[in-house]
Amino acid sequence: MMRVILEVKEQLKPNLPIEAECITPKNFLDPEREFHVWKGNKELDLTDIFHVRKDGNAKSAEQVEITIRGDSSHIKRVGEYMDGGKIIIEHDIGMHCGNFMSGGLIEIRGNADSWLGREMHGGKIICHGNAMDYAGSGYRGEKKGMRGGLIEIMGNAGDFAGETLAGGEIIIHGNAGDMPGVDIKDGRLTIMGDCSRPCGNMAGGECRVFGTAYDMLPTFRNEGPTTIDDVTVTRFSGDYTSRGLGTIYVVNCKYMD
Amino acid sequence: MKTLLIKNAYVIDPIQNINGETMDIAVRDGKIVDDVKNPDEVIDAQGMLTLPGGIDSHTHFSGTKVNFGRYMSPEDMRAGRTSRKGDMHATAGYSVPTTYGNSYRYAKMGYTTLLEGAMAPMEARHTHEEFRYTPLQDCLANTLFDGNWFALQAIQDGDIKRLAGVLAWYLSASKGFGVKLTNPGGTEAWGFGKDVSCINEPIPRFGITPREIIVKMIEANEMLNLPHSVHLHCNNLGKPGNYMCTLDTYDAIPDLNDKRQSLYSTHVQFHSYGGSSWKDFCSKAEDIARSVNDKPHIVIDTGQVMFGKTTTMTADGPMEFNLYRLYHNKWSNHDVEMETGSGVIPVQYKKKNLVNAIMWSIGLELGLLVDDPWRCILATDNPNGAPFVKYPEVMALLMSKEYRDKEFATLHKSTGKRVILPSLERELTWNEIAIMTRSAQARALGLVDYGKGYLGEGAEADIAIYPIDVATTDPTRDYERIINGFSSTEYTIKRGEVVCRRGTCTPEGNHATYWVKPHVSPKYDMSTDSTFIDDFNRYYSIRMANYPIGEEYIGRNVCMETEASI
Amino acid sequence: MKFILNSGRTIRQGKYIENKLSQGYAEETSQCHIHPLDLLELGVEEEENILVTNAIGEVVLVAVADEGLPKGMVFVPYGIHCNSVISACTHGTGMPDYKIHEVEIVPTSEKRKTPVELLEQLGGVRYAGN
Amino acid sequence: MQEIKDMVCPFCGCLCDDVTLEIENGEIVATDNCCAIGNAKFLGKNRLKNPIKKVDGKWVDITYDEAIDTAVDILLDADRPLLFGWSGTHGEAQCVGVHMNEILGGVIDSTTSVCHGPSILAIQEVGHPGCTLGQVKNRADLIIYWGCNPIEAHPRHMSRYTTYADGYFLDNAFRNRKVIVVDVRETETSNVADEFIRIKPGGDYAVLSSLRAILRGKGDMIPDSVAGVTKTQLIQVAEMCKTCKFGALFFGVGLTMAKGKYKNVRNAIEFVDDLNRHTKFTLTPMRGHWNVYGANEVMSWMTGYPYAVDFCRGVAFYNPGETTAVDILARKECDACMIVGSDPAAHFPHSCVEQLRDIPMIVIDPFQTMTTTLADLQIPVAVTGIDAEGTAYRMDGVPLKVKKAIDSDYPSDTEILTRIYDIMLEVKGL
Repeated sequence: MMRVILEVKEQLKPNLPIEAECITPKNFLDPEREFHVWKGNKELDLTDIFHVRKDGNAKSAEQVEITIRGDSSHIKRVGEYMDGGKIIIEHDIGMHCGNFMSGGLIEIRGNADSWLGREMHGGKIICHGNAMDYAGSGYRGEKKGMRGGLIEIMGNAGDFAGETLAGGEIIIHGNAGDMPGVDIKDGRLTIMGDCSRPCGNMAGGECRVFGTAYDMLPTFRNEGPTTIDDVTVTRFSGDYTSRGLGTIYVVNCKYMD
Repeated sequence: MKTLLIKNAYVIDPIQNINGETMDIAVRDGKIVDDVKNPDEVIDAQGMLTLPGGIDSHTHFSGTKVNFGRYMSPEDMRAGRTSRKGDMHATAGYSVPTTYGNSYRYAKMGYTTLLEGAMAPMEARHTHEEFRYTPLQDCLANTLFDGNWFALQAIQDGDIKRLAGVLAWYLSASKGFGVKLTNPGGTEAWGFGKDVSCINEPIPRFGITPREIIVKMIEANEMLNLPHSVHLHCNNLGKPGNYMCTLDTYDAIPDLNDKRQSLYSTHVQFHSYGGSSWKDFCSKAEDIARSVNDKPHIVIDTGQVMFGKTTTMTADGPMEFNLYRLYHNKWSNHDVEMETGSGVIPVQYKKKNLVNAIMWSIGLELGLLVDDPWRCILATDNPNGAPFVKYPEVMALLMSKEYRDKEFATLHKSTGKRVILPSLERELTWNEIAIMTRSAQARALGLVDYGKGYLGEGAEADIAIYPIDVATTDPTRDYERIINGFSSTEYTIKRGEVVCRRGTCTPEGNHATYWVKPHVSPKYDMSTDSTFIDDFNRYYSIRMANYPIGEEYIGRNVCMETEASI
Repeated sequence: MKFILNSGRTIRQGKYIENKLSQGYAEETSQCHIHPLDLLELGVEEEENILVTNAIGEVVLVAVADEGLPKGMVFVPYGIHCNSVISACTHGTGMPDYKIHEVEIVPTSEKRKTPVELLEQLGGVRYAGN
Repeated sequence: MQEIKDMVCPFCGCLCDDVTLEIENGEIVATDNCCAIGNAKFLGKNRLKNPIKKVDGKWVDITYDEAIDTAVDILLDADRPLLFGWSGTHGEAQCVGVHMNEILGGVIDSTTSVCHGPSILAIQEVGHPGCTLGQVKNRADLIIYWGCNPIEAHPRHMSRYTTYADGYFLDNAFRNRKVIVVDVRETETSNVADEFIRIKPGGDYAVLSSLRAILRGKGDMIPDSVAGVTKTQLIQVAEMCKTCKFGALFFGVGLTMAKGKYKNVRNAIEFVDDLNRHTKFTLTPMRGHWNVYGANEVMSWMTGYPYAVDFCRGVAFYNPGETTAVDILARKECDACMIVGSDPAAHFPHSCVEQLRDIPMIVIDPFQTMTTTLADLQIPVAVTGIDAEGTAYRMDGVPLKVKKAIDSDYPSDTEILTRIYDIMLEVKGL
């Protein structure tokens, strides 16, 4: 087992974003590897940004656990393309955490900035705080977003959560913002709290809203009541802007009439 | 007065009938000369295949619709990004790269001259702006006339001389090179969401048929004595059964020029389809090739499809709408008032898709079934059939039956029932590949007189030196070496300067824009024709005074002046 | 009273766009269009000043009656005045909510500031030369 | 007195090219064919006379040479410079800006991000069924203005291309054309419409979805009222759209700035796509600045992306919402800024303006603007269309050469930027 502790150093120009996609468990398997990060247009060594402590040995990514300490709220792309092992982030994390991730676990004890788990293929992300916009979404111009894996957000999510979702599962324990699951194609999006305008232009997949869906879109057809885990919900099919092959379950909904 | 000597080059230069001779090439001041004393630079090309610079006679690399392809495709952009390196600017994109991306990648493959296949004259300024940032190739642009109101009006009125006058004005005003027709009549019908079925159906408003448009345009084109013939994208592109329309079109083409073809028929693969629907879709390459073989006044390019992601883009607006209905992918359309249309759609050609597999086969069948390589040009209609970076693979497929069979085995199982490709034994020679990638283009475009496409004295020193030793390479077996060798030159030389060395490019290549300026008599000079001027200012949304492209947009350029017979 | 604030281009604001130090620009961009019935309810006459506030900030504007607006919506021409109450949140799209912001409006006797005064308040320095 | 015809107006995305200018003693004294806004621009007088620099909180006049050196120093010192604006200058200058950004490793963004950036995001998802404006003038018998107010923002749009513009197939445009206006409030434009649809704020998406469902024959499921619009009116409008010969939907920032942003535009595009199965229909964003579309075109061919391009790591990265000016400023993610042909202090939320105040900022602009007050350096330049020339792209993508009317001693944007760029190349040894 290898434990890597990365403690963020105090920074000059602390608001400039740092891109650190080199931080994945697999990369620490190679003792010869140089770790470069970018702060603005300057390429720096990992040690310019972090105090690095490495203990133990590992043969596979699964045996590597990385802990990020300190203020990492401006550090982007941590865990990008991660395929195994574990990353624990003790406080907040910057944008694009877990992009393209295909395996392993990322645990965020604070909040996550936007594009958490963008285009994720597999693995698991748990965010104990809130996630900003576009959690589990896609990239500009691309038809499909997240395709597999699980994102679980214990707090609230911002707007466009699960945009173009095409597989996998997103669970939001708090509220979601506007337009969760917009252009969803497949996969499952669960919102334990409230949200507005879920699943516009839905082409497939499933969305469950256990609070109130505000400004519910009028192009979903009410298919009557049913139950999920003993909770009475209303099932909707839609979106009838296209073929109506998706399903939304909601406990309450309100329309903008 | 810079001089360069290329020693021991293994030269294939079909225009000069040189088929594999080891020789020296001397260059002075951008031109090939007999000899140079104490050259400033010497390149030893021992054991390297040396050809005239490649010419792409039908590619979409600059202008409104190409840039719309970029604008709408961030997902394509991220597929191919490089940072600034030395003198090379950053690039991005795979199927629609940035201008620098196009220029560097073409240069790497030894291409030194590019013809933009379709330029709406109203938006020509845009095309020329992009030419400026395509620094390593000479650039030319075909001007679109398929739905030009003044041209169609002249045809309706039966006044071919006036038609020629209209073509002359627009060509000069747009700084264009040749007359391009894309789905003639169809783009005008598309103005109200309609299309034409083939060449015999009258088009809305003007009541003339595509057949008349094509024939009269060819007549007018020849009246102007233009270097290039009419460049035609036939009606009915991409529809099952369209080969009949293509054959009808070919039968209607008059033979009016004894120096070159009277018609350049482009991306013929997309026009060689049998069947009555996608269900019984099949190849009719044999019928098309037979017709072409019988008609020495027609030159084609193949419009090869290769597998993978790409972006389709054409002035053929209605065709792109059909494609959108088929694929449900994002669809852009851009009608250009009084002139033409255009559309852009991303596609992915898949080996396991029967239709795609048949399309791939048809392109190769055409390359193998047209007897005369001078009349069968290798192109993918970049990026419609595939991005141009796939050219080396197309060359290898044409040169090796073994490679074709290997690829064919990976296609949809039913492909063999719809095509004849596996039965074709022909394997193209080095000389034939050289013809199909530069010499035939130079001749078809009428550029030989301007020093393009050969390595003789007085020619432009556009030279591609490939790390391919012909003596030790058997193209029928060593197709990997063919692909690698044609993918990256040892040297690409533009006007006597090395512009690319093993993929590393220099910032400037002394490139030029070639455009035509036909001189017509005052009677047919539209710039002083009051009917033309009045209608122009009434129906266009910009003033005629603001339409022509000034010379400040074209920088270094070659004006090809012609004396028209009107 | 609570309102939805909407901002946008007006032809007068456009006219002064290259001359933002002018009185005309200051006048135009510090207007707040309100439905006459809302004005009545606010107890404000036309051309009287109002204070617009929300969590982002506050700004003094002058009330202008506009029957074209729905009740509950106010319209303010683009400019530095309305930006005082516009949030920089773009919802991950790059675009702030210029068309839809909840604000509270009350009558006020405070004076309107000019755009330059607002900028000076933010730390700007006017160039007085030329 | 001299009269020059067919001049191009450098104000809005209409790029009217039929303007007549009267010149007297090297100054423009009158215009003809111009709208009030264009007229004000041509006759404007408030030019900054020389470069100015803020020293210890006070402005001092400096020379162009000094100004250029200062600009180079500021930009080369930065770890993440933001080069913003660009819509108010010509394409040739934009090209220099892109090259500069490439060697600087900065972020380049245009005012697109606060006008039709969301439209581009939508187009990147579903494409754009469009056309040039003359196609609309000659053919369209149905015009929709959605979330825009051309009478105020594009004053000649209706007379040149739509409502009042006679075209080949419509010899009496005003009578033969129907105009639908969709907005949250009554405007000058809605007052001349044949049909006005008043939507509740934030209701555009639901209304567009409903129209699409009606087109698909699912009208039965639509409730009696959607975001303030009656079902009767929705059905009537869908029918008008379906049965016209050529429809043209123009939309403005009412759609891009409202809740849902680009997803509203996407829905509008897909509505138009659906209509093309019934008739001919096109869609055009009402671009604001005269050359904002040009900035998108230039950046697309040079970087691959139309706006908001981050070159910090050498390769281009594009992600509006992250690489856009408002987000970068609000998050304080840049440490220097250059503004060309734009006035963000007048148009950005105050938290962004505060960041502009806190970092070194260069302004390249002919006029004293709101942004001037917060800048550290301003370099005055000639105005394209008056004393400088260059290329601009109209809202429909048609490129025009914006000509100059008079000579002046002011350098153009291209000249200034090229001088800055050349010194940077020298310093960097490139």
